[in-house]
Amino acid sequence: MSVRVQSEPFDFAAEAAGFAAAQAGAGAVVTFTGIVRDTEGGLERMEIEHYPGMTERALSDMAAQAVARWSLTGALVIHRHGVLAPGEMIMMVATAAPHRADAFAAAEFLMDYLKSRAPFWKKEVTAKGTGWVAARDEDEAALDRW
Amino acid sequence: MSVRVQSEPFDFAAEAAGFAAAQAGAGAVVTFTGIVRDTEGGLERMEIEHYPGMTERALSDMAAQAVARWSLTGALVIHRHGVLAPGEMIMMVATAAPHRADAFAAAEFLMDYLKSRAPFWKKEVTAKGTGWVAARDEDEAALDRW
Amino acid sequence: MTLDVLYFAWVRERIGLPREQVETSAATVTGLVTELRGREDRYAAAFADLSALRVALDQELAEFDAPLAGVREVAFFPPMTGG
Amino acid sequence: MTLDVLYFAWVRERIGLPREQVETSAATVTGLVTELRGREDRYAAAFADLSALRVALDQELAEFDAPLAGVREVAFFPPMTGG
Repeated sequence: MSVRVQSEPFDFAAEAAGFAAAQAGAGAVVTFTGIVRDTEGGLERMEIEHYPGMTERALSDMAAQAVARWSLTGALVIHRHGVLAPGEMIMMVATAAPHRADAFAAAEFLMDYLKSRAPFWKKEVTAKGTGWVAARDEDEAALDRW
Repeated sequence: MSVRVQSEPFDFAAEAAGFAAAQAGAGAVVTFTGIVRDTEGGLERMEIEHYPGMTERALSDMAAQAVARWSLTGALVIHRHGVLAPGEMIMMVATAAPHRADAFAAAEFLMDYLKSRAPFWKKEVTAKGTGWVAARDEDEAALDRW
Repeated sequence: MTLDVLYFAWVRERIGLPREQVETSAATVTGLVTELRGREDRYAAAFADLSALRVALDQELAEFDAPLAGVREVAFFPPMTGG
Repeated sequence: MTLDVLYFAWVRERIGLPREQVETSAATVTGLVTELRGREDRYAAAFADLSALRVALDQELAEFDAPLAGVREVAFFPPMTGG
């Protein structure tokens, strides 16, 4: 179980390969990657603020919950903060388990919690101005299934 | 949408990174990787037989269904056949979408169909003998949710 | 009519060959299975329990009561175990 | 008691600073919010709609009616948008 919060880019391919290679007994590895998306056109950059200390604590707690709830051989969460350009990877989650249902469920659980319970805030800077990304009702609702 | 059936190993990390980089407009990329697992201990190798022609057709049909059903920017399926050692990667699926729910659902759909509707058969060769892997009832039942 | 009949996994092993041409006048898959069962013990053994088998007609999954009219390739195999 | 009070995202921008020390005798978060609102317009603006805010006590999410006894760090911020 590994959690990293960093401003530097991460190498998704190397992280995913390293994670998969380290999973003894796993038959299934699921990864999720979030990418800065230019939804409206004209996005210059995304700025991600976080709450140092609480972030690491919240992510570690989520990962521990996932490990306790599903039969996992491992879980990895990496989340960036700071300034990101469109197309850059914001974060990744990886889970590994003997069976695919556990790996999928744990990855979705981690993503749902990460969206609404980890202290990150996204701000979009476009040619027209800047604005904080609003939380989506469906992200909050997604937590109900766990 | 890309489907490959091959006996050679594939480079999961490179495939996943290449796939992610090619997804214009995607905010979410999900990958699934299946790994040869030595469940009982003593597995020497796994031999995967398939039905050339029907395999490609079935996988392409599944990928087309996924693209029709969810809002995806792309989908990738790679499946190996032939002789594999424990720890080797059997197959991978990657999906990309503007939103994570679509990417997750499409990846799970592809996996469920691939398990029970793509003409692959696994044989395990152990020190004690050889045996065809039996289909699991829960894999067949998993199709009901789609 | 002449059909290409293919066998996979333990069906192939039990029958002892991966494919063969079969001359038949069977109207359905079940009819074809009945003919094959009557050939030799190894066929009877392979087709003993149809619930353990799946069939594809021209590379599409089908039911055992499906008609064979117009079909060129029939494949018999156990439930698939991909992924 | 003296609390470290932290602000994030638009709460930080509206109030104009990321953190400050606050001397308070408020029993709950709501009591603290009432005191802060009374300070200046920028605080009143930031805390105008509590349904748009979240609070963490010592880095754990909490409710607005939670007691402040024993707490050292209080953080106010909008709903989180990670991932």
